[in-house]
Amino acid sequence: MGVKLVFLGKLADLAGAPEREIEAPLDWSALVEALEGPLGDALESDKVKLAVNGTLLSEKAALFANDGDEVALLPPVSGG
Amino acid sequence: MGVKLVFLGKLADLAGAPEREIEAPLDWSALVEALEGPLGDALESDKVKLAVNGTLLSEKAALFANDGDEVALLPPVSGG
Amino acid sequence: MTATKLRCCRLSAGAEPVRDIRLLDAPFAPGAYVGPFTNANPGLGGVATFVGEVRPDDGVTALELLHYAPLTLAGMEVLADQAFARFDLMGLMLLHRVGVMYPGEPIVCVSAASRHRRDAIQSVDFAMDHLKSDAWFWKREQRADGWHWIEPRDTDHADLARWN
Amino acid sequence: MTATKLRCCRLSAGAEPVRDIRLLDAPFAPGAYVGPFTNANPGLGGVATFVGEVRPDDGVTALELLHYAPLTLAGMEVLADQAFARFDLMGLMLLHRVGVMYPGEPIVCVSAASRHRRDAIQSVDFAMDHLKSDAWFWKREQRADGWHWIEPRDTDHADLARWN
Repeated sequence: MGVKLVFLGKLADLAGAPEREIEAPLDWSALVEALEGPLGDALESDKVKLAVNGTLLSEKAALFANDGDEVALLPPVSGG
Repeated sequence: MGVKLVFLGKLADLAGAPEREIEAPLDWSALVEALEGPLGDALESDKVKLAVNGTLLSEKAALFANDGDEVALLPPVSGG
Repeated sequence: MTATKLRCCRLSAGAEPVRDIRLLDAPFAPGAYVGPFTNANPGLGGVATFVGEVRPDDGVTALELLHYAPLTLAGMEVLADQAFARFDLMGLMLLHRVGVMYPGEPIVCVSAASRHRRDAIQSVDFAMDHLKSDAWFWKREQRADGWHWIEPRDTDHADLARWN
Repeated sequence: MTATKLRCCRLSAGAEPVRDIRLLDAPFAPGAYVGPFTNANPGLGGVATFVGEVRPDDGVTALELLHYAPLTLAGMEVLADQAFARFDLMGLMLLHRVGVMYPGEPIVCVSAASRHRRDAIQSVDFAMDHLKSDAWFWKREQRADGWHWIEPRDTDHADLARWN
Protein backbone atom coordinates (compact mmCIF):
# COMPACT_ATOMS: atom_id res chain seq x y z
CA MET A 1 0.00 0.00 0.00
CA GLY A 2 3.02 2.34 0.14
CA VAL A 3 3.49 5.58 2.04
CA LYS A 4 0.86 8.33 1.99
CA LEU A 5 2.26 11.83 1.39
CA VAL A 6 0.03 14.66 2.73
CA PHE A 7 0.58 18.16 1.33
CA LEU A 8 -0.58 21.00 3.54
CA GLY A 9 -1.33 24.63 2.65
CA LYS A 10 0.26 25.92 -0.52
CA LEU A 11 2.15 22.63 -1.02
CA ALA A 12 -1.16 21.01 -2.01
CA ASP A 13 -1.42 23.59 -4.82
CA LEU A 14 2.14 22.82 -5.94
CA ALA A 15 1.51 19.06 -5.79
CA GLY A 16 -1.80 19.40 -7.65
CA ALA A 17 -3.51 17.26 -4.97
CA PRO A 18 -3.67 17.12 -1.16
CA GLU A 19 -2.33 13.54 -1.05
CA ARG A 20 -0.16 11.16 -3.08
CA GLU A 21 0.87 7.52 -2.68
CA ILE A 22 4.59 6.78 -2.94
CA GLU A 23 6.56 3.55 -2.81
CA ALA A 24 7.77 2.23 0.56
CA PRO A 25 10.22 2.24 2.23
CA LEU A 26 10.77 5.98 1.96
CA ASP A 27 13.81 7.90 3.21
CA TRP A 28 14.89 11.53 2.72
CA SER A 29 16.84 11.01 -0.49
CA ALA A 30 14.00 8.99 -2.04
CA LEU A 31 11.54 11.78 -1.17
CA VAL A 32 13.78 14.49 -2.65
CA GLU A 33 14.10 12.38 -5.79
CA ALA A 34 10.34 11.83 -6.05
CA LEU A 35 9.33 15.49 -5.78
CA GLU A 36 10.43 17.76 -8.61
CA GLY A 37 10.19 21.42 -9.61
CA PRO A 38 8.75 23.98 -7.15
CA LEU A 39 7.51 21.21 -4.85
CA GLY A 40 11.01 19.77 -4.59
CA ASP A 41 12.44 23.24 -3.93
CA ALA A 42 9.87 23.82 -1.18
CA LEU A 43 10.70 20.45 0.42
CA GLU A 44 14.34 21.47 0.77
CA SER A 45 13.51 24.88 2.29
CA ASP A 46 14.22 25.27 6.01
CA LYS A 47 10.68 26.59 6.44
CA VAL A 48 9.07 23.31 5.39
CA LYS A 49 8.85 20.60 8.07
CA LEU A 50 7.99 16.91 8.00
CA ALA A 51 5.84 14.78 10.29
CA VAL A 52 5.59 10.98 10.24
CA ASN A 53 2.30 9.63 11.62
CA GLY A 54 1.67 12.91 13.47
CA THR A 55 5.15 13.21 14.99
CA LEU A 56 7.24 16.16 13.86
CA LEU A 57 10.78 15.33 12.71
CA SER A 58 13.44 17.57 14.26
CA GLU A 59 15.62 16.80 11.23
CA LYS A 60 14.13 16.07 7.84
CA ALA A 61 17.12 13.97 6.76
CA ALA A 62 16.12 11.48 9.49
CA LEU A 63 12.94 10.59 7.53
CA PHE A 64 12.13 6.92 7.36
CA ALA A 65 8.65 5.64 6.54
CA ASN A 66 7.26 2.17 5.89
CA ASP A 67 4.18 0.70 4.26
CA GLY A 68 1.06 2.35 5.73
CA ASP A 69 2.88 5.34 7.23
CA GLU A 70 1.67 8.90 6.66
CA VAL A 71 4.26 11.60 5.87
CA ALA A 72 3.02 15.21 6.08
CA LEU A 73 4.80 18.11 4.34
CA LEU A 74 4.17 21.23 6.45
CA PRO A 75 4.81 24.73 5.07
CA PRO A 76 4.91 27.84 7.35
CA VAL A 77 1.76 28.14 9.46
CA SER A 78 -0.64 31.05 9.89
CA GLY A 79 -3.62 30.92 12.22
CA GLY A 80 -6.11 33.09 14.11
CA MET B 1 -25.24 79.01 52.92
CA GLY B 2 -21.51 78.36 53.41
CA VAL B 3 -19.22 75.77 51.81
CA LYS B 4 -20.20 72.10 51.55
CA LEU B 5 -17.43 69.68 52.57
CA VAL B 6 -17.77 66.17 51.03
CA PHE B 7 -15.86 63.31 52.68
CA LEU B 8 -15.11 60.33 50.44
CA GLY B 9 -14.21 56.77 51.37
CA LYS B 10 -12.77 56.26 54.85
CA LEU B 11 -12.81 60.02 55.49
CA ALA B 12 -16.61 59.82 55.78
CA ASP B 13 -16.10 57.34 58.65
CA LEU B 14 -13.60 59.68 60.32
CA ALA B 15 -15.92 62.67 59.89
CA GLY B 16 -18.93 60.72 61.13
CA ALA B 17 -20.93 61.90 58.10
CA PRO B 18 -20.47 62.09 54.33
CA GLU B 19 -20.98 65.88 54.28
CA ARG B 20 -20.62 68.93 56.51
CA GLU B 21 -21.41 72.66 56.12
CA ILE B 22 -18.60 75.07 56.96
CA GLU B 23 -18.40 78.86 57.02
CA ALA B 24 -17.40 80.73 53.83
CA PRO B 25 -15.00 81.96 52.63
CA LEU B 26 -12.78 78.91 53.18
CA ASP B 27 -9.03 78.73 52.59
CA TRP B 28 -6.46 76.04 53.46
CA SER B 29 -5.59 77.33 56.93
CA ALA B 30 -9.28 77.67 57.84
CA LEU B 31 -9.92 74.08 56.70
CA VAL B 32 -6.96 72.73 58.71
CA GLU B 33 -8.24 74.59 61.75
CA ALA B 34 -11.79 73.27 61.30
CA LEU B 35 -10.85 69.58 61.05
CA GLU B 36 -9.33 68.02 64.15
CA GLY B 37 -8.00 64.65 65.25
CA PRO B 38 -7.57 61.79 62.73
CA LEU B 39 -9.56 63.72 60.10
CA GLY B 40 -7.19 66.68 60.40
CA ASP B 41 -4.18 64.34 60.17
CA ALA B 42 -5.63 62.70 57.04
CA LEU B 43 -6.24 66.10 55.44
CA GLU B 44 -2.56 66.97 55.77
CA SER B 45 -1.37 63.61 54.31
CA ASP B 46 0.09 63.76 50.80
CA LYS B 47 -2.25 60.92 49.85
CA VAL B 48 -5.39 62.99 50.41
CA LYS B 49 -6.39 65.36 47.60
CA LEU B 50 -8.90 68.21 47.34
CA ALA B 51 -11.36 69.11 44.60
CA VAL B 52 -13.39 72.33 44.39
CA ASN B 53 -16.62 71.99 42.41
CA GLY B 54 -15.27 68.90 40.65
CA THR B 55 -11.86 70.35 39.78
CA LEU B 56 -8.87 68.72 41.40
CA LEU B 57 -6.40 71.09 43.10
CA SER B 58 -2.78 70.47 42.16
CA GLU B 59 -1.80 72.07 45.49
CA LYS B 60 -4.04 71.87 48.51
CA ALA B 61 -2.67 75.12 49.99
CA ALA B 62 -4.21 76.92 47.00
CA LEU B 63 -7.71 76.09 48.32
CA PHE B 64 -10.20 78.95 48.15
CA ALA B 65 -13.95 78.35 48.30
CA ASN B 66 -16.93 80.72 48.49
CA ASP B 67 -20.57 80.47 49.47
CA GLY B 68 -22.20 77.58 47.58
CA ASP B 69 -18.94 75.89 46.60
CA GLU B 70 -18.39 72.15 47.16
CA VAL B 71 -15.02 70.99 48.51
CA ALA B 72 -14.33 67.24 48.28
CA LEU B 73 -11.72 65.47 50.43
CA LEU B 74 -10.40 62.52 48.42
CA PRO B 75 -8.43 59.69 50.05
CA PRO B 76 -6.47 57.09 48.00
CA VAL B 77 -8.65 55.42 45.41
CA SER B 78 -9.25 51.74 44.70
CA GLY B 79 -11.45 50.51 41.90
CA GLY B 80 -12.13 47.49 39.67
CA MET C 1 -13.48 70.63 12.57
CA THR C 2 -13.67 69.36 16.12
CA ALA C 3 -11.17 67.20 17.96
CA THR C 4 -13.58 64.30 17.71
CA LYS C 5 -13.74 64.60 13.95
CA LEU C 6 -9.95 64.73 13.71
CA ARG C 7 -9.66 61.56 15.73
CA CYS C 8 -12.12 59.80 13.49
CA CYS C 9 -9.96 60.47 10.45
CA ARG C 10 -7.18 58.18 11.69
CA LEU C 11 -9.58 55.24 11.47
CA SER C 12 -10.69 53.26 8.45
CA ALA C 13 -13.11 54.86 6.03
CA GLY C 14 -16.51 55.62 7.47
CA ALA C 15 -15.70 54.43 10.98
CA GLU C 16 -16.58 56.70 13.89
CA PRO C 17 -14.85 55.72 17.14
CA VAL C 18 -17.30 53.92 19.41
CA ARG C 19 -17.22 54.97 23.08
CA ASP C 20 -19.44 53.47 25.72
CA ILE C 21 -18.50 54.74 29.19
CA ARG C 22 -20.92 53.98 32.04
CA LEU C 23 -21.36 53.68 35.75
CA LEU C 24 -23.85 50.92 36.59
CA ASP C 25 -25.66 50.87 39.94
CA ALA C 26 -27.17 47.37 39.61
CA PRO C 27 -25.90 43.87 38.73
CA PHE C 28 -25.19 43.43 35.02
CA ALA C 29 -24.43 40.65 32.53
CA PRO C 30 -21.24 41.56 30.62
CA GLY C 31 -22.36 39.55 27.59
CA ALA C 32 -25.38 41.82 27.18
CA TYR C 33 -22.94 44.71 26.56
CA VAL C 34 -20.03 43.00 24.79
CA GLY C 35 -22.21 41.59 21.99
CA PRO C 36 -23.75 44.94 20.96
CA PHE C 37 -20.36 46.67 21.39
CA THR C 38 -18.78 44.15 18.98
CA ASN C 39 -21.58 44.65 16.46
CA ALA C 40 -21.13 48.43 16.71
CA ASN C 41 -17.60 48.08 15.32
CA PRO C 42 -17.96 46.59 11.83
CA GLY C 43 -14.63 45.85 10.14
CA LEU C 44 -12.78 45.09 13.36
CA GLY C 45 -10.00 42.52 13.52
CA GLY C 46 -10.57 41.62 17.13
CA VAL C 47 -12.20 42.46 20.43
CA ALA C 48 -10.42 42.04 23.75
CA THR C 49 -12.44 42.02 26.95
CA PHE C 50 -11.75 41.84 30.66
CA VAL C 51 -14.47 41.17 33.21
CA GLY C 52 -13.58 41.52 36.89
CA GLU C 53 -15.73 39.86 39.52
CA VAL C 54 -16.00 40.05 43.30
CA ARG C 55 -13.82 37.24 44.66
CA PRO C 56 -14.99 35.24 47.67
CA ASP C 57 -11.43 35.33 49.11
CA ASP C 58 -10.61 36.13 52.75
CA GLY C 59 -14.20 35.68 53.88
CA VAL C 60 -15.45 38.68 51.90
CA THR C 61 -19.26 38.64 52.05
CA ALA C 62 -19.92 41.90 50.20
CA LEU C 63 -18.10 44.76 48.53
CA GLU C 64 -19.13 48.39 48.19
CA LEU C 65 -17.80 50.80 45.62
CA LEU C 66 -18.36 54.52 46.14
CA HIS C 67 -17.79 57.20 43.58
CA TYR C 68 -17.90 61.01 43.49
CA ALA C 69 -20.22 62.14 40.70
CA PRO C 70 -18.35 65.35 39.74
CA LEU C 71 -15.11 63.41 39.11
CA THR C 72 -15.65 59.71 38.41
CA LEU C 73 -17.34 59.56 35.00
CA ALA C 74 -15.35 62.55 33.70
CA GLY C 75 -12.15 60.76 34.74
CA MET C 76 -13.21 57.64 32.82
CA GLU C 77 -13.78 59.80 29.72
CA VAL C 78 -10.22 61.16 30.06
CA LEU C 79 -8.94 57.59 30.41
CA ALA C 80 -10.74 56.68 27.16
CA ASP C 81 -9.15 59.71 25.46
CA GLN C 82 -5.72 58.48 26.57
CA ALA C 83 -6.39 54.96 25.26
CA PHE C 84 -7.56 56.30 21.87
CA ALA C 85 -4.46 58.50 21.66
CA ARG C 86 -2.09 55.68 22.61
CA PHE C 87 -3.44 52.68 20.70
CA ASP C 88 -4.88 51.99 17.25
CA LEU C 89 -8.45 51.59 18.49
CA MET C 90 -11.82 51.49 16.79
CA GLY C 91 -13.93 51.34 19.94
CA LEU C 92 -13.66 51.24 23.72
CA MET C 93 -16.22 50.27 26.34
CA LEU C 94 -15.67 50.99 30.05
CA LEU C 95 -18.39 49.71 32.39
CA HIS C 96 -17.90 50.04 36.15
CA ARG C 97 -20.26 49.04 38.95
CA VAL C 98 -20.95 51.27 41.94
CA GLY C 99 -22.89 50.37 45.08
CA VAL C 100 -23.01 47.12 47.04
CA MET C 101 -22.19 43.85 45.27
CA TYR C 102 -21.69 40.23 46.24
CA PRO C 103 -19.11 37.50 45.42
CA GLY C 104 -19.42 36.31 41.84
CA GLU C 105 -20.96 39.56 40.58
CA PRO C 106 -19.14 41.54 37.88
CA ILE C 107 -17.48 44.80 39.07
CA VAL C 108 -15.95 45.98 35.84
CA CYS C 109 -16.08 45.16 32.13
CA VAL C 110 -13.64 46.69 29.62
CA SER C 111 -13.80 45.88 25.90
CA ALA C 112 -11.57 47.24 23.14
CA ALA C 113 -12.10 46.76 19.42
CA SER C 114 -9.23 47.19 17.00
CA ARG C 115 -8.03 46.09 13.62
CA HIS C 116 -5.04 44.47 15.36
CA ARG C 117 -5.14 42.07 18.26
CA ARG C 118 -2.29 43.51 20.29
CA ASP C 119 -3.76 47.03 20.29
CA ALA C 120 -7.04 45.58 21.56
CA ILE C 121 -5.35 43.49 24.28
CA GLN C 122 -3.02 46.29 25.38
CA SER C 123 -5.88 48.80 25.57
CA VAL C 124 -7.73 46.53 27.97
CA ASP C 125 -4.57 46.03 30.05
CA PHE C 126 -4.00 49.83 30.10
CA ALA C 127 -7.59 50.69 31.00
CA MET C 128 -7.77 48.06 33.76
CA ASP C 129 -4.52 49.22 35.40
CA HIS C 130 -5.89 52.77 35.49
CA LEU C 131 -9.38 51.82 36.67
CA LYS C 132 -7.80 49.77 39.44
CA SER C 133 -5.66 52.43 41.06
CA ASP C 134 -6.06 55.72 39.18
CA ALA C 135 -9.81 56.29 38.92
CA TRP C 136 -12.20 57.93 41.38
CA PHE C 137 -13.55 54.89 43.20
CA TRP C 138 -13.38 53.94 46.86
CA LYS C 139 -13.80 50.30 47.76
CA ARG C 140 -14.66 48.60 51.02
CA GLU C 141 -15.13 44.93 51.81
CA GLN C 142 -17.43 43.37 54.33
CA ARG C 143 -15.99 40.50 56.36
CA ALA C 144 -17.27 38.79 59.51
CA ASP C 145 -15.86 41.66 61.62
CA GLY C 146 -17.39 44.47 59.59
CA TRP C 147 -16.46 46.79 56.72
CA HIS C 148 -12.83 47.51 55.72
CA TRP C 149 -11.61 50.18 53.30
CA ILE C 150 -9.30 48.81 50.59
CA GLU C 151 -6.36 50.70 49.17
CA PRO C 152 -4.49 49.58 46.03
CA ARG C 153 -1.82 46.94 46.56
CA ASP C 154 1.82 47.68 45.70
CA THR C 155 1.43 45.48 42.62
CA ASP C 156 -1.40 47.73 41.42
CA HIS C 157 0.88 50.76 41.59
CA ALA C 158 3.66 48.81 39.83
CA ASP C 159 1.21 47.73 37.10
CA LEU C 160 0.16 51.35 36.61
CA ALA C 161 3.77 52.59 36.43
CA ARG C 162 4.40 50.35 33.39
CA TRP C 163 2.55 52.91 31.24
CA ASN C 164 4.62 55.95 32.20
CA MET D 1 -0.34 11.09 41.52
CA THR D 2 -0.56 12.32 37.96
CA ALA D 3 0.78 15.55 36.52
CA THR D 4 -2.79 16.81 36.22
CA LYS D 5 -3.44 16.22 39.90
CA LEU D 6 -0.26 18.01 40.86
CA ARG D 7 -1.26 21.00 38.81
CA CYS D 8 -4.66 21.14 40.45
CA CYS D 9 -3.08 21.46 43.87
CA ARG D 10 -1.66 24.89 43.08
CA LEU D 11 -5.19 26.25 42.71
CA SER D 12 -7.64 27.27 45.38
CA ALA D 13 -9.41 24.60 47.36
CA GLY D 14 -11.67 22.37 45.35
CA ALA D 15 -10.87 23.97 42.01
CA GLU D 16 -9.97 21.71 39.10
CA PRO D 17 -8.39 23.53 36.17
CA VAL D 18 -10.95 24.05 33.44
CA ARG D 19 -9.74 23.35 29.88
CA ASP D 20 -11.90 23.73 26.82
CA ILE D 21 -9.88 23.23 23.61
CA ARG D 22 -11.82 22.86 20.38
CA LEU D 23 -11.69 23.09 16.61
CA LEU D 24 -15.00 24.35 15.23
CA ASP D 25 -16.00 23.70 11.62
CA ALA D 26 -19.03 26.02 11.50
CA PRO D 27 -19.76 29.66 12.46
CA PHE D 28 -20.00 30.21 16.23
CA ALA D 29 -21.13 32.88 18.69
CA PRO D 30 -18.28 33.54 21.17
CA GLY D 31 -20.73 34.62 23.86
CA ALA D 32 -22.32 31.17 23.82
CA TYR D 33 -18.97 29.76 24.98
CA VAL D 34 -17.58 32.58 27.17
CA GLY D 35 -20.62 32.63 29.48
CA PRO D 36 -20.53 28.91 30.36
CA PHE D 37 -16.70 29.04 30.63
CA THR D 38 -16.98 31.90 33.14
CA ASN D 39 -19.60 30.01 35.16
CA ALA D 40 -17.36 26.90 35.17
CA ASN D 41 -14.72 28.86 37.16
CA PRO D 42 -16.37 29.83 40.46
CA GLY D 43 -14.15 31.99 42.67
CA LEU D 44 -12.38 33.70 39.79
CA GLY D 45 -11.17 37.29 40.01
CA GLY D 46 -11.47 37.97 36.32
CA VAL D 47 -11.87 36.60 32.82
CA ALA D 48 -9.95 37.97 29.85
CA THR D 49 -11.14 37.16 26.34
CA PHE D 50 -9.98 37.82 22.82
CA VAL D 51 -12.18 37.24 19.80
CA GLY D 52 -10.60 37.54 16.35
CA GLU D 53 -12.80 38.07 13.32
CA VAL D 54 -12.27 37.96 9.56
CA ARG D 55 -11.48 41.54 8.48
CA PRO D 56 -12.92 42.86 5.23
CA ASP D 57 -9.59 44.57 4.45
CA ASP D 58 -7.86 44.44 1.07
CA GLY D 59 -10.95 43.19 -0.71
CA VAL D 60 -10.95 39.86 1.14
CA THR D 61 -14.22 38.09 0.33
CA ALA D 62 -13.55 34.81 2.16
CA LEU D 63 -10.90 33.11 4.24
CA GLU D 64 -10.13 29.40 4.55
CA LEU D 65 -8.27 27.79 7.42
CA LEU D 66 -6.89 24.31 6.94
CA HIS D 67 -5.56 22.09 9.70
CA TYR D 68 -3.87 18.70 9.93
CA ALA D 69 -5.80 16.48 12.29
CA PRO D 70 -2.83 14.50 13.70
CA LEU D 71 -1.07 17.71 14.82
CA THR D 72 -3.43 20.67 15.27
CA LEU D 73 -5.55 19.83 18.32
CA ALA D 74 -2.64 18.08 20.08
CA GLY D 75 -0.56 21.23 19.55
CA MET D 76 -3.30 23.37 21.12
CA GLU D 77 -3.32 21.07 24.16
CA VAL D 78 0.46 21.57 24.52
CA LEU D 79 -0.08 25.33 24.25
CA ALA D 80 -2.63 25.13 27.08
CA ASP D 81 -0.12 23.14 29.17
CA GLN D 82 2.44 25.91 28.63
CA ALA D 83 -0.04 28.62 29.66
CA PHE D 84 -1.01 26.74 32.84
CA ALA D 85 2.68 26.28 33.70
CA ARG D 86 3.53 29.92 33.06
CA PHE D 87 0.59 31.83 34.57
CA ASP D 88 -1.59 31.60 37.67
CA LEU D 89 -4.63 30.30 35.80
CA MET D 90 -7.89 28.70 36.87
CA GLY D 91 -9.20 27.95 33.40
CA LEU D 92 -8.36 28.34 29.73
CA MET D 93 -10.56 28.09 26.64
CA LEU D 94 -9.09 27.91 23.12
CA LEU D 95 -11.63 27.83 20.28
CA HIS D 96 -10.39 27.96 16.69
CA ARG D 97 -12.40 27.82 13.47
CA VAL D 98 -11.40 25.70 10.49
CA GLY D 99 -12.97 25.71 7.03
CA VAL D 100 -14.26 28.60 4.93
CA MET D 101 -15.43 31.77 6.68
CA TYR D 102 -16.56 35.25 5.66
CA PRO D 103 -15.80 38.83 6.80
CA GLY D 104 -17.26 39.54 10.23
CA GLU D 105 -17.25 35.89 11.33
CA PRO D 106 -15.20 34.89 14.39
CA ILE D 107 -12.02 32.89 13.66
CA VAL D 108 -10.69 32.44 17.17
CA CYS D 109 -11.85 32.91 20.75
CA VAL D 110 -9.47 32.63 23.72
CA SER D 111 -10.64 33.08 27.32
CA ALA D 112 -8.57 32.84 30.48
CA ALA D 113 -9.91 32.83 34.04
CA SER D 114 -7.66 33.70 36.94
CA ARG D 115 -7.75 35.10 40.42
CA HIS D 116 -5.64 38.03 39.17
CA ARG D 117 -6.38 40.22 36.19
CA ARG D 118 -2.88 40.40 34.75
CA ASP D 119 -2.45 36.61 34.66
CA ALA D 120 -5.74 36.38 32.77
CA ILE D 121 -4.81 39.15 30.30
CA GLN D 122 -1.27 37.85 29.75
CA SER D 123 -2.50 34.30 29.18
CA VAL D 124 -4.75 35.51 26.39
CA ASP D 125 -1.90 37.56 24.89
CA PHE D 126 0.43 34.51 25.10
CA ALA D 127 -2.10 32.08 23.62
CA MET D 128 -3.03 34.43 20.75
CA ASP D 129 0.61 35.04 19.77
CA HIS D 130 1.15 31.27 19.59
CA LEU D 131 -2.10 30.49 17.76
CA LYS D 132 -1.25 33.17 15.22
CA SER D 133 2.17 31.95 14.14
CA ASP D 134 3.07 28.78 16.05
CA ALA D 135 0.05 26.48 15.65
CA TRP D 136 -0.78 24.02 12.87
CA PHE D 137 -3.08 26.13 10.72
CA TRP D 138 -2.75 27.23 7.13
CA LYS D 139 -4.70 30.26 6.00
CA ARG D 140 -5.68 31.50 2.57
CA GLU D 141 -7.69 34.53 1.56
CA GLN D 142 -9.99 34.92 -1.39
CA ARG D 143 -9.77 38.23 -3.27
CA ALA D 144 -11.13 39.27 -6.66
CA ASP D 145 -8.17 37.54 -8.36
CA GLY D 146 -8.49 34.24 -6.51
CA TRP D 147 -7.10 32.50 -3.43
CA HIS D 148 -3.80 33.57 -1.77
CA TRP D 149 -1.90 31.70 0.94
CA ILE D 150 -1.05 33.86 3.96
CA GLU D 151 2.15 33.55 5.96
CA PRO D 152 2.66 35.25 9.33
CA ARG D 153 3.81 38.87 9.18
CA ASP D 154 7.13 39.91 10.71
CA THR D 155 5.22 41.52 13.57
CA ASP D 156 3.63 38.13 14.34
CA HIS D 157 7.09 36.57 14.71
CA ALA D 158 8.23 39.53 16.85
CA ASP D 159 5.13 39.17 19.06
CA LEU D 160 5.88 35.46 19.50
CA ALA D 161 9.54 36.09 20.36
CA ARG D 162 8.49 38.20 23.39
CA TRP D 163 7.72 34.98 25.28
CA ASN D 164 11.14 33.33 24.84
